[in-house]
Amino acid sequence: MKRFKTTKGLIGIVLLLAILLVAILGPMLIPADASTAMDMHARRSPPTWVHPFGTDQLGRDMMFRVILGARTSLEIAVSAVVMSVVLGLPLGLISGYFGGFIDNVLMRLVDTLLAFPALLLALTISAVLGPNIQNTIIAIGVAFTPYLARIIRGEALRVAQMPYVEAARSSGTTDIMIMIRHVLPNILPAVIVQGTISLAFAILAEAGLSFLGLGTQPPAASWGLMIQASRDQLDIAPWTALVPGLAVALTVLGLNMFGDVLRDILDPRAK
Amino acid sequence: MKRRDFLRSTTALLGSGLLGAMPTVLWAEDAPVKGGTLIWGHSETTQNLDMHQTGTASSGRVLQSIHSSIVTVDKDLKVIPGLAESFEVAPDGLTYTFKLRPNVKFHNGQVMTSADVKYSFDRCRDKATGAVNFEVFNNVASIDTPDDATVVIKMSSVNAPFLSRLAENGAGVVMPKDSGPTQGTNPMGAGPFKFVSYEVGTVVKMARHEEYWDGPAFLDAVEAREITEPTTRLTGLRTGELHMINDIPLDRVSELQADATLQVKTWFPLNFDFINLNHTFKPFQDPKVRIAFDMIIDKEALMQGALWGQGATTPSPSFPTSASYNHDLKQRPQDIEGAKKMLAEAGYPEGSLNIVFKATTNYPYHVEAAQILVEWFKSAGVNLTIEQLTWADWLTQCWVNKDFQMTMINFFTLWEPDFLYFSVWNSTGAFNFRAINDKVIDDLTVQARTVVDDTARADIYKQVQKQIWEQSHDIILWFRNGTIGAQTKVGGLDTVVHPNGSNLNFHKVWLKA
Amino acid sequence: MKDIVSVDHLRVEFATDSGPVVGVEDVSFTIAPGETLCVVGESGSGKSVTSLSLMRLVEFGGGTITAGTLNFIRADGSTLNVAAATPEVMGQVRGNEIGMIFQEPMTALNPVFTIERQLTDGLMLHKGLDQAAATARALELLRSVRIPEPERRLKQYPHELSGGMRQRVVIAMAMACEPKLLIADEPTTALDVTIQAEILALINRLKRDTGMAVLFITHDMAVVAQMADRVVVMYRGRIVETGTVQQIFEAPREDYTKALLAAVPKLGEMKGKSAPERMRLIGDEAARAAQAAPKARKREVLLDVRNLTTRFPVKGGILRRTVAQVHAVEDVSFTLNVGETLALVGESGCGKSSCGRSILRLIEPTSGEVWIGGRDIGNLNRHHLRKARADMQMVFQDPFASLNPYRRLKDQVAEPIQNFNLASGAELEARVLQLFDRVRLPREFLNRYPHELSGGQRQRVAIARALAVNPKLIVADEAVSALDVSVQAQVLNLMMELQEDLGLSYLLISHDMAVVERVAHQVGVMYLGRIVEIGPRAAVFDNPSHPYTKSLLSAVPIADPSKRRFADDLSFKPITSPIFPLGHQPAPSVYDQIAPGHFVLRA
Amino acid sequence: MTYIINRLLSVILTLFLITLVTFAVTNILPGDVAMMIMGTQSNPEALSGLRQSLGLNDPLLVQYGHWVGGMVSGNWGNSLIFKKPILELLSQKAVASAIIVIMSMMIALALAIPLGVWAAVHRDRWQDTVSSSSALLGVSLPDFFWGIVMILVFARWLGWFPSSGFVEPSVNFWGTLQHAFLPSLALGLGLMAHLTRMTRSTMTGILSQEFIRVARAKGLAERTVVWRYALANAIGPVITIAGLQIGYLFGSIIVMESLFGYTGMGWLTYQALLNRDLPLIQDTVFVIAAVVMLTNLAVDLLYIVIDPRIRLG
Repeated sequence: MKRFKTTKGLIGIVLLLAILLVAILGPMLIPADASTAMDMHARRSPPTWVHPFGTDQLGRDMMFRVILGARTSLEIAVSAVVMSVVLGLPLGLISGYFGGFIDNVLMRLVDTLLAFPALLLALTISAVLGPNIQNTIIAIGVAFTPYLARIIRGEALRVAQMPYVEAARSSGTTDIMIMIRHVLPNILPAVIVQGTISLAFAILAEAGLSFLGLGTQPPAASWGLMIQASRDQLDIAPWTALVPGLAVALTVLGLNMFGDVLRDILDPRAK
Repeated sequence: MKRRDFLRSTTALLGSGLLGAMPTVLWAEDAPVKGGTLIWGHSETTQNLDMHQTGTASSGRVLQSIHSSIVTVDKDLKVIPGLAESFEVAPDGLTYTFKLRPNVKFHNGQVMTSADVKYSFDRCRDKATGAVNFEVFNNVASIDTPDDATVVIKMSSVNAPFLSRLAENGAGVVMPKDSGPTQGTNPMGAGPFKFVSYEVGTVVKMARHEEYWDGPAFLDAVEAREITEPTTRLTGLRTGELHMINDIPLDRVSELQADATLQVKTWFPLNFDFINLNHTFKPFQDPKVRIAFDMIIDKEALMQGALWGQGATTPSPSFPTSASYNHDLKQRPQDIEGAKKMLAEAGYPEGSLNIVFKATTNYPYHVEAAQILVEWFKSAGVNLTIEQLTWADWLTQCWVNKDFQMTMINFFTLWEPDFLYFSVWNSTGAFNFRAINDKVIDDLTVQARTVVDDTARADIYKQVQKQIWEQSHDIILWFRNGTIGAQTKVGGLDTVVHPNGSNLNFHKVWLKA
Repeated sequence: MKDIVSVDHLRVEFATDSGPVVGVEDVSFTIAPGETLCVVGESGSGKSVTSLSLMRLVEFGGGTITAGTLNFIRADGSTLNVAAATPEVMGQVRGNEIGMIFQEPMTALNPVFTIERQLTDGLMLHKGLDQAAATARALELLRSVRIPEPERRLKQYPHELSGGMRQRVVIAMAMACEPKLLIADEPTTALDVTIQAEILALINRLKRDTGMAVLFITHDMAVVAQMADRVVVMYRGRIVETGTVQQIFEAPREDYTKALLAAVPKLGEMKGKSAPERMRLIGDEAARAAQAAPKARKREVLLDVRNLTTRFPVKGGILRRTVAQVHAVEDVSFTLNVGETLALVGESGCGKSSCGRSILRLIEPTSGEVWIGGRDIGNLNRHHLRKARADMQMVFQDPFASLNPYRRLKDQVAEPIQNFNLASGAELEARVLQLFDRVRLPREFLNRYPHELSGGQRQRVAIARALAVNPKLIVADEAVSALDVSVQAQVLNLMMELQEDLGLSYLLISHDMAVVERVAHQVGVMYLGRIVEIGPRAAVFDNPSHPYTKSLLSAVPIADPSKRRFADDLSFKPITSPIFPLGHQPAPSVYDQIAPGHFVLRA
Repeated sequence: MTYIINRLLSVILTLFLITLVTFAVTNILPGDVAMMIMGTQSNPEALSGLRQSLGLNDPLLVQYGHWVGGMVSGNWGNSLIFKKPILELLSQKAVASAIIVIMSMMIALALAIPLGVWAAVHRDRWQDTVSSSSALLGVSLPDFFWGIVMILVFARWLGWFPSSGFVEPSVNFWGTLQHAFLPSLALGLGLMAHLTRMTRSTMTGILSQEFIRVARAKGLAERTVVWRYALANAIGPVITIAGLQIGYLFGSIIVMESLFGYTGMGWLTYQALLNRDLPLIQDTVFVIAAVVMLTNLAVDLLYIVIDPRIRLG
C-alpha cells in the first residue's frame, strides 16, 4: 500500500517539476513575442507539424502560448494562495487556539464572508481595483482567505487540546511560543495540503474572472485567459480549450498527488 | 445602462442608416403562407419596453414590430409616408403638415386621431418622460391639431434633419392617447404585432395585429427568445429550436453560409468602426503622432483579422451611397518605417510611447483588433497595452469621463450628415468624446446647417471628411456587415431588416409549411 | 473430549512499506469446550492477531495467514479449517458460532443505529428470525447481561449508555446466537475497576450457563489469575509458555513468564509494611538492594491544599448561559510532605485528574487555596504563575500524545529550561545531557523524534522534561497506566529512585490500586469530587472504612489464582452524575479521624 | 431545540453583517448610479438632480438605513436596466436557481458518494487513484467549459436536451427540468471532485473504527458493513460539506446561467454586474449571501436529524 503511495507521490513530483521547468525555462528559451505572434493564414489551425498544438483564432501558436502562459498562471495562483494563507493563518490560529470570545467574533466574521461566493467576491474586488495581474492576485487571495481561516482554525482547535500543548503550558511556555513551537508545526501539513488544492482553484478562478474581462489582459497568455477565449470556438477548434485545459489538469493532478506525499515528507514519523 | 443605449441615441439622430440593406443572397421565394409562430433567437436582453424611454437597440429591435411611425424611410433612405398618408414642408422650412391615414387601428381597437399624434410627440418632448430622442423636437414651437386627421408642427428655427429624425421610430411612433403610463409594462401602438408578454431575460411574445393598417402579417405570432451567448444561439439554430437568429458571430458567417440547411442574410453596412485618440492626451495633440498611428495600421488586414472579412474598409464614415461620401479619400497604407520616422520627428523615438488601449468586452472583435494592433505598434516601437472594460465601465470611463488614451468604438452608420459630423466631430458635438477641437470642422459643420442646396451641402461635408482624414483626428476603419441566420423554411427574410439596419420587421415574413 | 478449537503452527504476515512483517509465528494451542483459555502478553506479543485470525478478521488489518491450520468444530460437528474457509462460510460462522467482544466499548457500537437494530440484525441474518422475534430475543439478551430497563435501552442510541452498559450490549451482541466460542479481546482494559469486576463476573456466569468456551485476550496478569483455566503466554509473536493457570502462576518455567509475574504488584502483598517498596524486576535485585531504608527526613509540608473546589459550567440555552455545573472537585483538602508520594485513587470521573490540574492551575479552581512552599498559587497573576510553575511539573498519562511529534527530544526537554532561562548554550546542552542520563536514556536519543521511541522511553522523556526545572512537586497523572507491566515497573522504580535522590514529592493520580499500594506514602480515595477517605497507605489498605473504598478494593482483581473473586454476578453502586443545578451548595466535607492521620468522610 | 434557536439568532446576526459587507462592497464599486441611468444624456446639473432624488447625496449611514429599512418593509427599489421592482424580479428568478442548485447538488452527490466510498474501500490502490483523478478532471476545467461541452454533446449532437432557455415551472414543470438538466450536470461535475474527496476521507476514517470490526465479527456481509454501517455514519459529514459547497455553487451559476440563457439569480447577478445596476447588484448579492447562509443552517439542522448524537446534545 505504502509503496504504491510513494510511487504516486513520485509521479506528482515529476509532473510538478516538469511544469515548473516549463514555466521557468520557457520564457528563457522562447522569445517573449512567440506567444503573441500571429499567422493570419493559419487561424484556428488544428495541430500540425508547424503548430504541434494548433493555433487560436488569431493564428497564434498554442504551444508557445501554453508554455509562456504557464508562468503567468502559476504566478497568479501561487501568490494568491500564499496571500490567503498569510491572511488566514493568524486568523485561524488565534481563533482556534484561544477559542472563546475571540473565536466567536472572528468566526462570525468568517462565516459572513463565506456566505459570499468566492467568485462573486473576486469579481467585485477586481471590478473595484481594475484589471491587472496584481489586482487579480489580491482578488483571488482575499476571496480564498475565509476558507483557509476556517480550516486552519479547525486544526488549531484540535492541536490546542493535545496534552503536549498542556505540557508546554505547565512548563511555563508562553502562548505565543506555544503557538509557534507546538501548534504551528502540527497544523502546517494540513495547511500546505489545503494550499496545494487551493492552487488548482486559483488557476481556474482566473479563468472565471476573464468571463467579465477581468484578470489577465490580452494578448498576454495565461491558461485561464486561453480557456476563456476558447469559449466561442469549442465546437470548431476544440484544441484551443483542450491544450490549456490539459495543462491545468496535469498541474492539478500533480499538485494533488504531491499534496498526499507532502504530508508524509513533513511528518517526522514518516522519516 | 447598456451599449445600445447610446447606439440607439445615435441612431436616433442619424436615424435609419441603412441603405445598402439589400440581401446579399436573393431567394426564389414561393408564395407566402399565413400562420405559424416564428421563434427568433435574439442576441440581446430586452430591457425597458417603453419605446420613448428605451435606450437599447435590442429593445428597439423588438418594439419595432409593435409600433408604427408617422413617417419612415425607403431603401434609398428617402422619407416616405407612414401613419401619415402625406406630409408637406412649408418653403420656409418652419411648418410641417401631416395628413393622417384614415381608420388606423391601435392594438386596443381605437382609431388613431391627430390627438394621439400630439400626445405621443408631446410625451417624447417632455423631458420628464426621459425619452432618449427628446432633442428631435428641440426647436419645435407648437403642435396643432386642426382636425382629427391633421397635425401641424411649427418650428422656431429651421431644422433640416427634422423629418428624417421622425422617421426614426423612437421619435416618430404614435401611441394611443394617455397610454404612456402603461407603455413600460404593456407597450401598445399601431404596429403589425401586439405585445403579449415578456419574461425578463427569457422571451418576448407578440401576436399578429389583425387590423394593421398595412394589412395583417403572415405570422400568427413571434417569439423573441433572448440568447446572448453566441455558441448557444448558434446551437439553437442548428438544432432547429430556433427559426432564426440575429447577429451571427462574424467568424461563423462563412461556416453557416456553407450549410445548405440554413440561409444566411448579411447586409452592408450595419455600422462603422473607428479608433479614437484622446485629444486631451499630450502626444495626440500632435497631428504627426495621430497620422503616424494611422500609418501603423493595415486596415484591410485588421478587418480580415477582426471581422473575418465581414465588412469593407473605408476612409470616410459617410454612408457609402450617400451624396456626401468623399470618394477622393484613400486610407493611408501601412508604413511602419515612415511611422517610426514621424514619431521620432514628433519627439517620440522608439520605445518612448506607452499607450493604454481600452477595449470593451462587449464587442469581442474590438478586443481581437486591439490584440492585432499591439503587434504592429510593437514593431513601430510603441508599447500598447490593452485594458478590457465591460460596456458599463467603457461608457463611464471613455464616453462620459473621457478617461482614456486610445480606444475603439462603432456607430450605426449615420446617414444624415449633419447629425454624423456635427455631433461626432464638432467641438460642441454630443458625441465628441475625444475632445476634438478643430476650428475648420466647427465652421464647416455650422455653415452646412444653413445651406439648403443638397450638392453644396454635400461638398461641405466632403471637406469635413478631408479635414478629419488629413488631421487623422480619428482613424476611420471600416463598415461592418449585419448578419441574420435562419432555417430555410423562413420566407421573406430579405424584408426582415428595416432600412435602419438595427431594427427587424416581421410584417412580411412567413414560415413555409 | 474433543477440542473445539485447535490452532496449529499459525503464521500471520503483514504487508508494510518495508516488505512483509511476521505478526505471529508457529502458534499452536487448543481450546476444550467450556474452558477459558487466556492468552496473555504485552503489547506487540501478537495475542490480538491470534484472536483476529480465528475470525479471519485479520485480513481487514492487512494481514494474511501464510501457514498453519485453525480447526474449529462447527455446530453440526463438522471440522472447519478457518484458515482456508471461504468468505461465505466465514459469514455463517462469525457472530453465529463464534462471538467476539472488543476492547473499546465506547466505539464498538455504531453511533447512528439504535441498540435494537444492532442487536437484531445479526439474529435476523443468522437465525432467520423476523423483526418481532428478533426484538424479543434482543430483550431477553439485554436481561441476561443485566442491563437495567432493557425495553428502554432498545430504542436508545449508544451515546446514551454508559461505558459499562455499552460493553454489556457488546457482550449481548456476541452472545446473541449462542456461540460455542466467545473471543474476548481485552474486554475490560478500558473500564473502571468496579465495572471490570462486573463484566468479568458476567462473562464467568454466561460461560457457566451456556457451557461455551472462552478465548480471553489480556495483558493483565491479575485478570488472567481471576479468569483462566489454562494460560498461553505470548511474546513477540511466539508462544513462550502454555499451562494451567496454577502451573503458570506457581511454577513458571520460562524466564519471561517469571519476569512478567514478578513485575505484577499483587494487592495485599504490602500488608504490614510501612514504607513503599520498589517494584520487583528480574535481574534488578541489585538495584532494589541498593534501596536505602527511607532516610528519616523530617516531615515538612510541601503542598497544602485547602477546601479546593473546581466546577465546570454547563453551557446551554439561547445565550449560551451557564445552566448547570459539573462539581469536578468539591471541597478537597490534604497536605503532601516533602519527598513523599500522595496517591489520589478513584474511578474515571471522580475528579482526581481535575484535582491535579486545579493544583497546577491548568484549570482555574473555583475556590480554595493551594499553598506550595509558603506561596498561595491561587492568587498569583499570570506572570508569577509562570514563574511558580518551575516548582511544580506534570507528567501526563499518554506518552504518545504528551510529546510534540514535530520536535526533537532535546528541544522538548530543553524548552522548560529556556522558558525560565535557567541556562543557555553549552550549559543548556550539558543540562539536557545530564537529564537524559538521569532518566537513563541513551544520549543518541537527543536528536530523535518521539515516534522513534517506545512508550516507556517516551515516558522517561516526559519525566526528564518535568525534572528540567528542578521542581519540588510532580503531578503524575496516570503516568504509568498506559505502559506494559515490566516497563511500568521500571518507570515506577525510576520515579522512586528520583524521589529518594532529589527529595521530590509526587502527587500520583492513579486508578491502579495494586500500584498505589506499592509506591504511595499517603492515599486519598476520591468519589464524586470529594476525598471520601485519606490516610497513610497502610491504614487505608488494611482498614478501608468508607463503603466506597471497601467496594473499590473488593473489585480489584488479584494476581493470584487462589484468590478468585468474580464467580457470581456483582453489581456496584453506579457512580452518579456530578452535575448539579446552578447555585447548588453542597455540604462541606466533614471527616472523622478513625486513626492517626486516617480520615473518613462523614456520610 | 435551544440549539436551533441559537443557530437562528446567530443567523440573524450574520444576516446583519452580510448587509454591512454588501453595502460596503457595492458602494466602493466604481461607476455612479446616476450616471448609469443618464448615460449619454448625462450632464452635470441633471446628474446632481438625479443624485438628489436617488438619495445618493445622503450620508452613507442614511443610505444604508434606507436600503435595509426598505428591504424590511418590502420595498427593494427598482432595477435601473429592467425598470422593474427588484423584489418582483428576484421572486421570479429565485425559483429557477433553486431548481438547478438542487438538481446539480443531487447529481454531484449521486456521483461523488459511490466514487468516494469505492476509493475508500480500496484505499491507496489503483481504484483510489482512478476515482480521485477522474474527480480531479472535473475541477481541472472551469464550469463553463463543461457547460459548452454539454451543449454540444447533449443538445447539438445528440439532441436530447434543449440547448438553452428557461420554462416557468408553473407552465410546464417537465420542461423546466429539461432546461435545467444540462446546466445542472455541468455544475454537478464541478462539485463532484471536492465531495468525492470528502466522502473518501470520511469513509476511510469510519472504516477503521471498532464498530466496523464488530459488525464484521457479527458475520455481516462486507457489502452491508460498508454501504449500511459505514455510510450511515459518513452521510452526515458529507452533507455538511455539500452544504458548504452551496456558496461555491452560487458563484458558478453566475457564469453557468448566463451561458445557458437560463434566467435565474445567477443570470440576474451577471446582468447587474455587467450593467453596474447598483441597486440590483446590492439586492442580488445580499439575497445570494443570505440564501447561502440559510442553506448552511438548513444543513446543520438536517445533520441533527441524521446524527442522533447531536439530536440530544
